[in-house]
Amino acid sequence: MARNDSTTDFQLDGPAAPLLEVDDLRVHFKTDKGVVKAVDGVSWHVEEGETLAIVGESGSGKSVSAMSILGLVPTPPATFPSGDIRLRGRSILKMPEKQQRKLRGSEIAMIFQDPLTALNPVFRVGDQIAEMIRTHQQVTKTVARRKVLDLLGEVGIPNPAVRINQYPHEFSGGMRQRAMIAMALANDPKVLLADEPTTALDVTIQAQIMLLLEKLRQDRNTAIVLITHDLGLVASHADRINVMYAGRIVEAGSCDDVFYRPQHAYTFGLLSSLARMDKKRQTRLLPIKGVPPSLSRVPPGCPFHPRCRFATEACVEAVPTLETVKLVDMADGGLHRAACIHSDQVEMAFQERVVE
Amino acid sequence: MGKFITRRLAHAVLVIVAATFLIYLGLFAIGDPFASSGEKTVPPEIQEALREKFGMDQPFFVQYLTYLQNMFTFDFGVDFEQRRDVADMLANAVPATARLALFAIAIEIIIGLTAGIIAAVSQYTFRDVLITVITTLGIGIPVFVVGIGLRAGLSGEWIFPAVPRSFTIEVPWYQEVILPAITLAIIDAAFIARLMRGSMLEVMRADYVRTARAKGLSERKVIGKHALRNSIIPVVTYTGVSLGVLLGGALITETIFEYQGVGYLLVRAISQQNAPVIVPIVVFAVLTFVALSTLVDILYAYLDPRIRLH
Amino acid sequence: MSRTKSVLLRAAAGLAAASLVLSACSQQSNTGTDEDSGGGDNKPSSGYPEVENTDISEGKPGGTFRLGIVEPVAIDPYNAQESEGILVAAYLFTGLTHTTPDGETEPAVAESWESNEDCSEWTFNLKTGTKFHDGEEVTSASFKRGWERVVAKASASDVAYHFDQIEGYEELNGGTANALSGVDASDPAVLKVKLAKPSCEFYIRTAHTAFSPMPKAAGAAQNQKFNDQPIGNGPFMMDGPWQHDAGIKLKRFDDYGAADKAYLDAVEITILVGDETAQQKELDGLNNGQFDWARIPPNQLKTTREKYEAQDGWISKKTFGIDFLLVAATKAPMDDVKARKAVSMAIDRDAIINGVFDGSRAPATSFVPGGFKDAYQPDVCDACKYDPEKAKQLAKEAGLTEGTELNFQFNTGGGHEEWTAAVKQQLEKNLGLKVNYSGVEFSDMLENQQQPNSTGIYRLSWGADYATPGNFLQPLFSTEAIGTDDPNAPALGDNRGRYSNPEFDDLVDEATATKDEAERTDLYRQAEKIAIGDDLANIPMFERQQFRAFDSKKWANAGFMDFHENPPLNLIYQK
Amino acid sequence: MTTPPQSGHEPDTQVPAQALITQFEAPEPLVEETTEAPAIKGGRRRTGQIRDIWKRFRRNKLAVVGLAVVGFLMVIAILQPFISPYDPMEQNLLNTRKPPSGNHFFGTDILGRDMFSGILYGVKLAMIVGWSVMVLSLIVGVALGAIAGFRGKAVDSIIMRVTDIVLAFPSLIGAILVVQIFGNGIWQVIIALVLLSWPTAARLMRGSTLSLRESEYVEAARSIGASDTRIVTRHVLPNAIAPTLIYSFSHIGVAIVAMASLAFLGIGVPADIPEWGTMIADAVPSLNVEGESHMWIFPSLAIVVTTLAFAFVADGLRDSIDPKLR
Amino acid sequence: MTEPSSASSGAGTALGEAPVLEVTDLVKHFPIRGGLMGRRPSGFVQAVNGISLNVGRGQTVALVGESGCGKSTTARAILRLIEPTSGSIRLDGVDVMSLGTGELRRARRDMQIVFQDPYASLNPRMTIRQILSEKYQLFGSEVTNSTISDLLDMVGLAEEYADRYPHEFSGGQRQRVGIARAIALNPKFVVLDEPVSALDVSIQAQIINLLEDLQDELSLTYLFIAHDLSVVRHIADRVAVMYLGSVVEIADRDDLFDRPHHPYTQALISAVPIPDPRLERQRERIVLRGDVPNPANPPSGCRFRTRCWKFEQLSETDARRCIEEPPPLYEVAGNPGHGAACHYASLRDVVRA
Repeated sequence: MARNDSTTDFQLDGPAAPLLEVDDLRVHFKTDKGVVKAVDGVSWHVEEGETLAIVGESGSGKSVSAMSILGLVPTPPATFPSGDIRLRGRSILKMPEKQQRKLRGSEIAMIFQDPLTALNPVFRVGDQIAEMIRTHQQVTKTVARRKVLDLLGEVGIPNPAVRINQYPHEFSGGMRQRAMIAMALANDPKVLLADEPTTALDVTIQAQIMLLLEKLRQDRNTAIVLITHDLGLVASHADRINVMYAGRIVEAGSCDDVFYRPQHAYTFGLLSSLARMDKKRQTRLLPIKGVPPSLSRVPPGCPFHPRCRFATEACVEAVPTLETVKLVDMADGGLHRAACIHSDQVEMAFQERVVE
Repeated sequence: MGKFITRRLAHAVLVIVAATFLIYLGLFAIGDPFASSGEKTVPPEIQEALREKFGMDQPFFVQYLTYLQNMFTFDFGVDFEQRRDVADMLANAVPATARLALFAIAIEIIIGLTAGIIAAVSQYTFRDVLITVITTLGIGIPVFVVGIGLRAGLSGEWIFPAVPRSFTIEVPWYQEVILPAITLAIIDAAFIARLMRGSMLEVMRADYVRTARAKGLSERKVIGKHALRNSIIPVVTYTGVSLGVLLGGALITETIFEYQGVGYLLVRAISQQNAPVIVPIVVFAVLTFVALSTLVDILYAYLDPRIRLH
Repeated sequence: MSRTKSVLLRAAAGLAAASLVLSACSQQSNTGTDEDSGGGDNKPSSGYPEVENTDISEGKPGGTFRLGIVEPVAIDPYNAQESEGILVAAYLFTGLTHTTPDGETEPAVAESWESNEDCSEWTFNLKTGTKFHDGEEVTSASFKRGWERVVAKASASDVAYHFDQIEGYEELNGGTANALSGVDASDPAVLKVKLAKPSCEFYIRTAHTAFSPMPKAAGAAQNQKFNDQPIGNGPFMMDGPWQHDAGIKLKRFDDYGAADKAYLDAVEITILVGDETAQQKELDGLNNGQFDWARIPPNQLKTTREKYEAQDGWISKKTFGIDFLLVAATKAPMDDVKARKAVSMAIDRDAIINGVFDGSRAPATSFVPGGFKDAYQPDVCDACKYDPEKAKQLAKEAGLTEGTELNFQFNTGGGHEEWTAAVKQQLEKNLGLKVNYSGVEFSDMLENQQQPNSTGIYRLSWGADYATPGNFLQPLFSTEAIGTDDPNAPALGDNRGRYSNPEFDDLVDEATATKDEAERTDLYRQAEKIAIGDDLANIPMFERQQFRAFDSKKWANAGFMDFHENPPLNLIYQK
Repeated sequence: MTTPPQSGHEPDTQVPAQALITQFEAPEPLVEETTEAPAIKGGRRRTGQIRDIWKRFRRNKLAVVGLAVVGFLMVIAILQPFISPYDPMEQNLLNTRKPPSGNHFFGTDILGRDMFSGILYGVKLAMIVGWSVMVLSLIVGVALGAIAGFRGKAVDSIIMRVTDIVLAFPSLIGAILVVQIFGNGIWQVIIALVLLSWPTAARLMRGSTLSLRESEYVEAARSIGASDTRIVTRHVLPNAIAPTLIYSFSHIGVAIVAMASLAFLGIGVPADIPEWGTMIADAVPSLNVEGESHMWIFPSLAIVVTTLAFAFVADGLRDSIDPKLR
Repeated sequence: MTEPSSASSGAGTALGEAPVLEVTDLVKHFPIRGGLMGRRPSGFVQAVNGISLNVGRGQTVALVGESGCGKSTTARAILRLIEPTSGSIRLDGVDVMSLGTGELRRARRDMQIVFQDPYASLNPRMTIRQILSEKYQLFGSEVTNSTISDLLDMVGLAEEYADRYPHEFSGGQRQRVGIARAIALNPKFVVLDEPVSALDVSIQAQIINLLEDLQDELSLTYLFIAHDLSVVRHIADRVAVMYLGSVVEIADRDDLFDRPHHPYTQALISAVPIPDPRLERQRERIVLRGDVPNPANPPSGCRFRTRCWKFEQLSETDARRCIEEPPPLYEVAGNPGHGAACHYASLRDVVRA
């Protein structure tokens, strides 16, 4: 496991800048109904060989921050009121478009939720991967094709010589995602953004794909940003976790910290509402009431307060900031931060429940 | 793919047989091509002679089958008015119509595609709004209004020879073709622009375009390769069908500009109630239209590999 | 029978071009008859004044004459029928006789002709040594060949009926014989014809292009190659085949022998597409120096007349046709002569002419048109004058009251919508009739007229096939021409109004059997007096009048129309 | 068979970014999850959908203008007998081809008929034909499309083969053929246009019926024991009809132009009726004659304004009734 | 290894009481249209291939499997929303297969379904009240003032929302409406077709709780279709695992999760991640090779063999049995309620190790 090799979480005076750093990023959309604050002041970073998970429900803004990194959020209607994205200290957002493009697909690559729609239906799979190579490397078609064959083999696609000439619709779901991964790896990127990479797949296929990603991370020391709503997946694959709610990070910490000592009421809610396969029948699940808010009308104060069992008057007054709640905790270190003024109660309640 | 083509062709043949039957039934069985028409009165004995001569005294089905058989050997029968082979008349009109159609299609594709792509890429800008307004006007205005407006406003010595010249003086073909072609192209170009804009916008929202961007491709490549190849499919379909319609004769435009193509031939035949000419031209139009539609479907399958499997 | 080319887009043009094949009897020269026409009437015509024919002069060979026409049905005489086709056919071929612009019959290939007493046997003496364009000599056999070619069943010619008087016509046309038994060509220089239905006017018929001689090369009637490039014996020959929808080129035939040779080197006939705009194009072409001769669109008569009259390039002439209202004369409400006269007098022809035809036509006051100088009886129709008061009076007497229903049909597509609509309005306004006005297909209208229960009035026009006044009277008013004796059976003849007057019938029969022209003409005048003056069996509307403009700076002898309303190509020469 | 162009459905014109945004909008419920007191009283919600459509429609300014024009035209059509200054058929042969003046706002035509009155009459004609064609082809198309889609099998095959055959005719040629067979007259023209437009309506209807037939709420209706009739009338039709309705509406303008085209060619429309296409055809010989251009300009304007108005409204409707259809 | 059990080996009713639902040898084949005109079927998709299943009163039986395994088809075939190809279905003693159209419609009162997609399963043009009243109208029951409000109350919605349209509700709320529709008029048996898989994590628990409460209150019998094993473990009493149209293993819940015998069940369970990092670090995944075969052309013998991790380890002779002989559902030795369709089934703990 790569977990223990990861650099310490927050080096205030470390010499090397983080591999990829998102700093106070805000992404707003202007719509008829008002400003949708899809991402509202989000900061995180990821290092080589590390898996960072960004967890949240649909509409929490978890994909948008990743897409901003690759310049996939169209402006207008999107605006970036604040924030920066840095790759090894170089600001991506401030780069000229041409330079940004050079990073896309070579330094930072992305795989998407639905591999069927993410591949262009009218081009051969092999050509689409070759295009990725030839966009960033000066190689001949023949060389690119040989490289594609190698990649297809590496991601476990049987019979690559045949598959290279097929169209996406001739691939099964799992194979398509493998092809997407092959494409993403074509230029040996430092960072791989994986946006719900297995949501559209069956659980046995999911296991195949996750195994593949895990192997690639180890072999190539790639940093993986895993965006998902599936806490199970996070538990088995993430080194660190950012929990997002309504466009903000509400809790961030190491995997074990977040799962065993949640500090935010929302994280608590998520964990308590989950049915678990490893447990005999719980008497009752503990759901979060209500539904996630619309991002154009985020409640004042703590956005979670209308659904929160711990909420008090104070929660409405101000937006709680992401505070460090536990310094280096658990074995794997790192800061544990949460944006909740009732984190003590939350942890207490959680421990009680676990004991139950 | 082979199976798909076979099935598509079989379908086309069925449709053609049924349609020709309807045409034949409609015009030959109901109307009598030899009856007095216009201001021409035909004595009964001559009507009788004509009927016998052209096999119209046979039972209906025999007539139809003979007709069908002749049609497939490009024998479209005889115009009873001038006693000319209709195939001969078509031999003059079809190339003229084809020239007009191809010219018009070329203009509309160039203008339509460019405008559509520009509008889609610069969505919400002034350019987009302008193009949208123009295309709406283009689609909304009937072709004969466009044609008449152009003819009234633009015809002159060199664009459209308003003053007839002795037939021995050679008139460059483009002089005759340019105004009708523009007339036809205006509306279709507007439609193509809209179609292109819409389908481009839809495609630009597709995940694979996002993938293409994520690959670090230049915007030119994203649009010009990934988006265009997919969004052009409906335009190809439309253009093909439109070509099918035009090759069957642009009735109104050819009439306005007195362009001697299939459409004008048909309009003249209709005004003369000349069924022996009407039927083959309509059959020809349907044939062309169905053939082009079939071709378009096959082309569609070529452009979109997903269709090929079926 | 007249045939107006169907009009593409409904044009306001009215009568566009009609084929009129008629002939007159006298053999007087072209000049000198003009004084009788037009001017001599008491009542000034509201049409444009006719232009006098200029004297024909001698010229020198040379020049190419250019004009535009619409696509003809055929230029091969076997099926040439409308003025465009006849324009070409008549100059490619020369028949036994020839009709002058004034409707007179003069010798052509036939030097002379005579008939027996009862006009059942005719003998034509031919000029010898005249040739076809391919060098073949024109003999009596050439005529027999040509005529049989038209009549033969396999030809299915539209104009075969012109031969119906000849013995053996029915057998050949019906397919039971191979030859026209009544025609004898045993002597190459003499053509003998036996008629099954005797007629003293037969020689007039032979001027029709259908009676043209044919060379051996002609072959069967349906013969695309010959149809498109006929070999004739006329003053001009084809210069290359007919280019359909494009043009026809003629060149002078230098071995022409039937009459004087033509002066023109060549004629370029451009085929104009778009029937409704053809006249406009002809005029545009003339104005721009592309053409030498043009018809005039109705809405530009005034300006064109002003321009070309000044340079002696203006032609205005009454010709041989009439527009009229067919009346179902045996059925109420039009079975009363007063009703017919009331309707006629309630129509303001002058207003319609001014409104619809820009003042270019003349109101008809007779049925036999003014083209027939001798037979013409202006004002024979006393009820053709507009008099709403009198009309009301007569209507009352005839029992036509407010709301009486009157059927009025016209045929669509012939450009008759406007003026018939005007007639309808005037009848409603002046007589208070309830006019059931409807436009139908021509064939439907004819069928409707034939029905025993048809009532009311129908628009029709008539141009006789031959230049004889009788052709305006016998087919339309004689009892025989009803085509049936049974009042409950369809009227199959042309007298679909079913007017019947024994006195009229006798006069017409007598005229046909009269060899003397003057006598014959007089009999016709008496007959017209009865049918139109007294009984008003049909209601005359307008006389046919034609206008042309030409390039008078370049051309001489072009100031008149031939009998078919075309330029006299055999006479025109370059100035 | 490929659908002919005039029935072509406009593809999506939504923004890529909107997809991104709707992702954040979608889960917003108007109703709070908990059983707290509702913010809005129930009861008036029935009109909610129409109100929503109207709200979306109002945003499209061209569509609103179009709607106003269509309304105005409808009023003219109804009031035509009362507001025409002249009888549109009355001729005045002494006053033909006169340019516009105080007496004749749009001048007079070749028969001296008042063109203003004629154009007003043309409005009535256009409205009658446009709406009749829409309603009739909608009825026929919806009925046959729904039957084909819902019953499937042989019935479906037959209906679809018939549409194939009809659609094999280029539309104008098809209309001409039908008119040739049925003869002239406004109703004949309407029948011809309906005969040619129902197949597209039926295909759209069949398509949406087919997809709805498999939809979960139809299955749900079946699961609670609803009969086929009930399923079709209550569950399939109301939901399946939107695309067909939009097509039929956008077909009004097409029908009006088609009638004018036929009339322009001198086919179908009786010659003495003031119809825009006929008027324009009448004016063709006057195209280049000075002082007579009013004869083609006014009817041309009338037809352009009418078709554009309907086109704008149809566009607006499409976007507002079913945003997914854009 | 045990002897092949009878068809009733699927029976899971511990009590002597007759099961509410008895399904025997249910088969559903879909024809594949082909040929020039698409008239004659060119093959069959064997969606459901002989399934037997009993559900006792008040019980929840879960049917789990990956997409395309035929679980939803089975559910619909049981309700005759899809006409089964063959087999017998008895609901509370009534032979459902023999019912005529009208009888079947009336019988639907007792057999209901909740659908997966809360957005698609409610008619968008009908208000909640109309949607819910329809059932009463269809079965001739009176709808009083309180009928709808009571029903809404039961699923945790306020009456005030009755006159709104589905699009005004969130997914969870719609699913409540769907449940209300199903439980109205007290059916004997309800199919829950993936009722929570389209919902957000935080909402799933609400619906699961609701379903459990309703079951207790109304003593409902559930057939729960799911692919999410975590939820199944929580809600089901008995679980049947499907692969390519057949049940490969069936057992009481804890028995199945703690003592799975079929290699597929084992792989499936092992593939499900558990939200517990430490546990996850210990677990060993069985990763299956390849994809599910095309159901129109399934492998011979044991249908799972092409992906079976155990098959790979077998000797050639042993493997032949898997290729030639379709394994019947054996009763696992010493466990009467537990069946597995594998020639070489053996216990393996995959939840924790």
